[in-house]
Amino acid sequence: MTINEKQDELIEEFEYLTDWVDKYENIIQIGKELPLIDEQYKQDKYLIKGCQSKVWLYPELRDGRVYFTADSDAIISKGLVSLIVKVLSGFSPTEIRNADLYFIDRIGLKEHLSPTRSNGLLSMVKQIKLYAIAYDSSLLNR
Amino acid sequence: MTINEKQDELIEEFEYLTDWVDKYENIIQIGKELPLIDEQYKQDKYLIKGCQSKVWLYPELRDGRVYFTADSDAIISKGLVSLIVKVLSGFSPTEIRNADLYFIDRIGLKEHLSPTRSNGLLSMVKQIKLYAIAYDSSLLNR
Amino acid sequence: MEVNTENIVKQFLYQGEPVAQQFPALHQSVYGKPLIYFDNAATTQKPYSVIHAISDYYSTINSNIHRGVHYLSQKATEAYEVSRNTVASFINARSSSEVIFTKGTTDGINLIADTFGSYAVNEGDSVIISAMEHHSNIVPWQIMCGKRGATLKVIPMNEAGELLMDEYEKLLDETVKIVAVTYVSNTLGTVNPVKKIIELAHLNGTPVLIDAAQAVQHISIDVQDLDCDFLAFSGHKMYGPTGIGILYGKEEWLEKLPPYQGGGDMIKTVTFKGTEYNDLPFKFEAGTPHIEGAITLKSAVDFITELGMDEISAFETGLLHYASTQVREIPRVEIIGNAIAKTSALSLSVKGVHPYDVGVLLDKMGIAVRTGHHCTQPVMDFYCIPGTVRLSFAVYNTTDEIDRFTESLQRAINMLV
Amino acid sequence: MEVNTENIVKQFLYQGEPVAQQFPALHQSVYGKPLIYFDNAATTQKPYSVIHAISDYYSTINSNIHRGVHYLSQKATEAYEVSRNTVASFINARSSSEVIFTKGTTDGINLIADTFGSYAVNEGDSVIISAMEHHSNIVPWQIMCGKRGATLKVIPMNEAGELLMDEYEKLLDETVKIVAVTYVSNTLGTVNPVKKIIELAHLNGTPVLIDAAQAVQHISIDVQDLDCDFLAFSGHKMYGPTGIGILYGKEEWLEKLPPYQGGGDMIKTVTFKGTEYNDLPFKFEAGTPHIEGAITLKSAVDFITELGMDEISAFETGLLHYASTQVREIPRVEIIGNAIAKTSALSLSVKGVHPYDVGVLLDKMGIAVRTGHHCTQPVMDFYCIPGTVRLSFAVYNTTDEIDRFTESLQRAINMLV
Ligand SMILES: Cc1ncc(COP(=O)(O)O)c(C=O)c1O
Ligand SMILES: Cc1ncc(COP(=O)(O)O)c(C=O)c1O
Repeated sequence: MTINEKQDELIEEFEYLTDWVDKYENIIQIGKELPLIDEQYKQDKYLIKGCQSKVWLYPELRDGRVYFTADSDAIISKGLVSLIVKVLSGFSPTEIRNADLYFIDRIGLKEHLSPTRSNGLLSMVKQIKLYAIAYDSSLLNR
Repeated sequence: MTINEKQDELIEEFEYLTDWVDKYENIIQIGKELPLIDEQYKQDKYLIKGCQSKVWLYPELRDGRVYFTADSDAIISKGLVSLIVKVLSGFSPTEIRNADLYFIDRIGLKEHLSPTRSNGLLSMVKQIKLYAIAYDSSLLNR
Repeated sequence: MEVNTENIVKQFLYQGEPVAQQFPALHQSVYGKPLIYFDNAATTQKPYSVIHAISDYYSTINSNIHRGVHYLSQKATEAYEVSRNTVASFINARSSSEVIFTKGTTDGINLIADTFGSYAVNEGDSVIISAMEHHSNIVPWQIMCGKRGATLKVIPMNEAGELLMDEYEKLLDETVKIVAVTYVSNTLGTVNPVKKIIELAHLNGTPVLIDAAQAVQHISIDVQDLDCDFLAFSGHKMYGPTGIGILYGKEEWLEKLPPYQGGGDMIKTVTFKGTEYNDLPFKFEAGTPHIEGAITLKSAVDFITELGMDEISAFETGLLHYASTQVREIPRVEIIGNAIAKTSALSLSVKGVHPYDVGVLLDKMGIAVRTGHHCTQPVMDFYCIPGTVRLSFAVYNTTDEIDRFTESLQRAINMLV
Repeated sequence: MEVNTENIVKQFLYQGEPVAQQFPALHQSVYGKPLIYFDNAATTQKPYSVIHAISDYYSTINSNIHRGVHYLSQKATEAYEVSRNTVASFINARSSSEVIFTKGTTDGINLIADTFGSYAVNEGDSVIISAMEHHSNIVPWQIMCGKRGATLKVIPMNEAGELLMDEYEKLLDETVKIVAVTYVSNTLGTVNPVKKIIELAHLNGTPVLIDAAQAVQHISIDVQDLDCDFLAFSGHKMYGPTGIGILYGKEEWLEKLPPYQGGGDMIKTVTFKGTEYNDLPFKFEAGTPHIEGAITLKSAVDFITELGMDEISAFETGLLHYASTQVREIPRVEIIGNAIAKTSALSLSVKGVHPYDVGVLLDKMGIAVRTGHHCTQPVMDFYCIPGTVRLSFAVYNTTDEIDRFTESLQRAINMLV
């Protein structure tokens, strides 16, 4: 599946959830599928800035693809990061940095992209793109 | 004539001037009747604060009555101070300090009593009352 | 604490109608649910009287003040000074020249921290604040102490969220140049014994600044009775417009302090050699002020006065007790801040649940609460929590809304654990 | 200077209608005469779009910003940041984090004077301003120089009201830490060669603050093209609400400067030990900002953009030329300020007549002009006059109004001499 196919799948999944509370119920569920970050990486270095809750995100490059693990102390933030990880994890740095994440708006989470500092979806996306750029330009090859 | 009779006279005089410009024409005329301050007293000491224009006011106690002379570099301010001098000059300190200057409102000059700092009618009245109080309590007997 | 919920007024009536009808913003749905606005400590909604006063101002007398001889300018100046007088009576200031228009509480506190700092604080001196201050009553003092080489001392509090007055007394020594404490805690709802705090400070010869941002809309304030030296609050938290606030200061202090900002209106004469400053209150109002805000703050004060501050206090305390009783019934919910004297703000912590999650879900159910540290990080550190879910009440809230809140909270918790 | 008054546009049309129709306050009588408002340099009137935007804000999304997860707070935050972006494009800032919401021009200049002073000015250093500055661009520098032991140097001007660039160059030495000049003189109407001023300062390694209070509503501004380091202006002089202004600063400077006020929103973390400041632009926006003002400033900018800044400039210059030509016909009247590059403000002096008298009589004839020193006392001292009668134009003024003005002025003079 491509990034866009993954996005479309999510859009379809959310389409039937007309009530906002149901949407969030689903986000919480998706959070449970998040590949969890190893406890040793729960450091400030991997903390995403701009969240009212704490979100840690850890990237790993394997065979030219980036895999993410993450966690949060808040369940909804965990759901949000899980959505993004679901869509972007396992792709090449180039694919990730070029990805247009239209699904966020389409499933009604655009509010989380506003430049408020109370939530961190925007920061999560930014951070992931920064990792991808760094890998892409071999700045962070290990 | 009492202070109030003088006020009533002025009120009557202005009553027939319905146009604002005519009122001010009259104020300018009245300014020409102002007993002018002696040049030697045109000092900061006799300057009234709070005017966009300069107004000098000089009090003199003779036989228990206060006489005022004044001047201004602006013609309308001169008219305004002249109105007040007309009403209050030649009375005893007690009469002056107790005077209720209702004519100002009645001839439509209330705006000049507002606490803005661009005009000085309020400051003129205050200063005259201060002089009267000072004479009354013999603080300023010469 | 057992509260008799029978006696609690369900809603505040104004001329026989629910007062909420005066507030247009309350009559909307968010996410398809009717809005319940419980974020009043952040900012209140505005009654029609204030909104209309703003439109009226801009449609009629809008003009720059103090300097113009023309009609509009005279009218605007008059309205501006009338509003100042209204505020002066509202807090019972001796004179309206003790009432300075600022941008808000933060601006007022910064003004005093900066000017008082230059005037009276030197190397080795100290400043006292309390453990429950808003960042706006911490950071200005930190900055000032940093500049002047002074120390910041903190009155500690107990678990209930009450200041330890014994400890306060011990902190009061000859190094203390000023005490700055909040009247009401925006996070815990604690009403501090400010009168006692002021009395003790004065025995030490120390002036006191009261942060009244969370008091002025809930409690009747008499600055002469309190005998505070400075007091600051914001218009937007008391049904008034944004961008305007009040700094009260005793005339003797304001006369002594150097000016804060320089500019038009705060001067008498300017030459390149030097400047003579204007009389109070203008000395502290540099530049064109927020004329609209200052003039229409009067409408907000009038609104409060018309409802009656005592009635407001009684009603809001009723709501607070009602809500406290209700939430105690919900498993896992704990009230943060259990002072005996409390008003209007109710902070909750839900065991095992992040406050952010609760806030997001309540929002989706149409209920606006605030989550986070509420600009009081040291309070969060004290309780070792990442934040709280805070409800804060205003006159237009109702017990029905609290009922819907408790149901929604229960539903959110069920989803989250 | 002979102006061809044939080509002058009589009034500005907006969608085929006189633009004045957009301004409710213009349609009133004072003292029984239809109002003519020529006091625009003090503050402009507001179009319906701005007034309605304010009512809308308070009737819908009113909420505190940046900290709330709830719907209203998100909406208000979004609108606040959208407005910042709009302003950033309007002045062509590199990034919206270079755009700081202030209380007004005076607040912005004080912010820089204070923080730049602490950062870069020491004993023996100097600051350059000009002979035609508004008090708001004099006093903050005087205060700062007083605190830091620095000297204030003044670029002189000629009789026409033009800065002497040669003298400026001579003043620029290694002691000069900052230059602060006005783009347009509020008294003389002079448009200063700020681009050249900035260029010369930069050759000396000195940053420049531009006071754009009287420029931003009349002249298209591109901060990148000007290459100014700081630029300040007020909302209320550009058809926007009171109590809001903009401080533009180059990111590299704003990053370096210490914060100005302390409080909520400008911090990342606070403990009693210390505080970590927030990123730009929030570092300089302490406390609850003037949310209404910031959000609705966008409507004012949109209004200007829709009319077109070039069209506005051309029209207003036309009015200025028309008025200048007309008043020259009146005996005793002299124009104060005869720079070649002028915009929108026309100061008059009447031989043997006090400006206050003229102002009072014009007011009674329904015409609002400003009289006095216009917060530029040094300019009055330069010309040895007690003040001027100043007309200042906005888009809604017309040549018919100027005709009525000249008749009225003639009548006033006849009464006064
Ligand atoms: C040139 C100039 N600078 C600064 C200011 C001060 O602006 P404000 O009073 O809005 O702070 C003004 C307006 O009075 C001005 O004309
Ligand atoms: C106790 C307290 N102090 C100060 C402030 C700061 O008020 P403002 O943001 O209006 O300046 C607030 C409000 O946030 C507060 O609750």
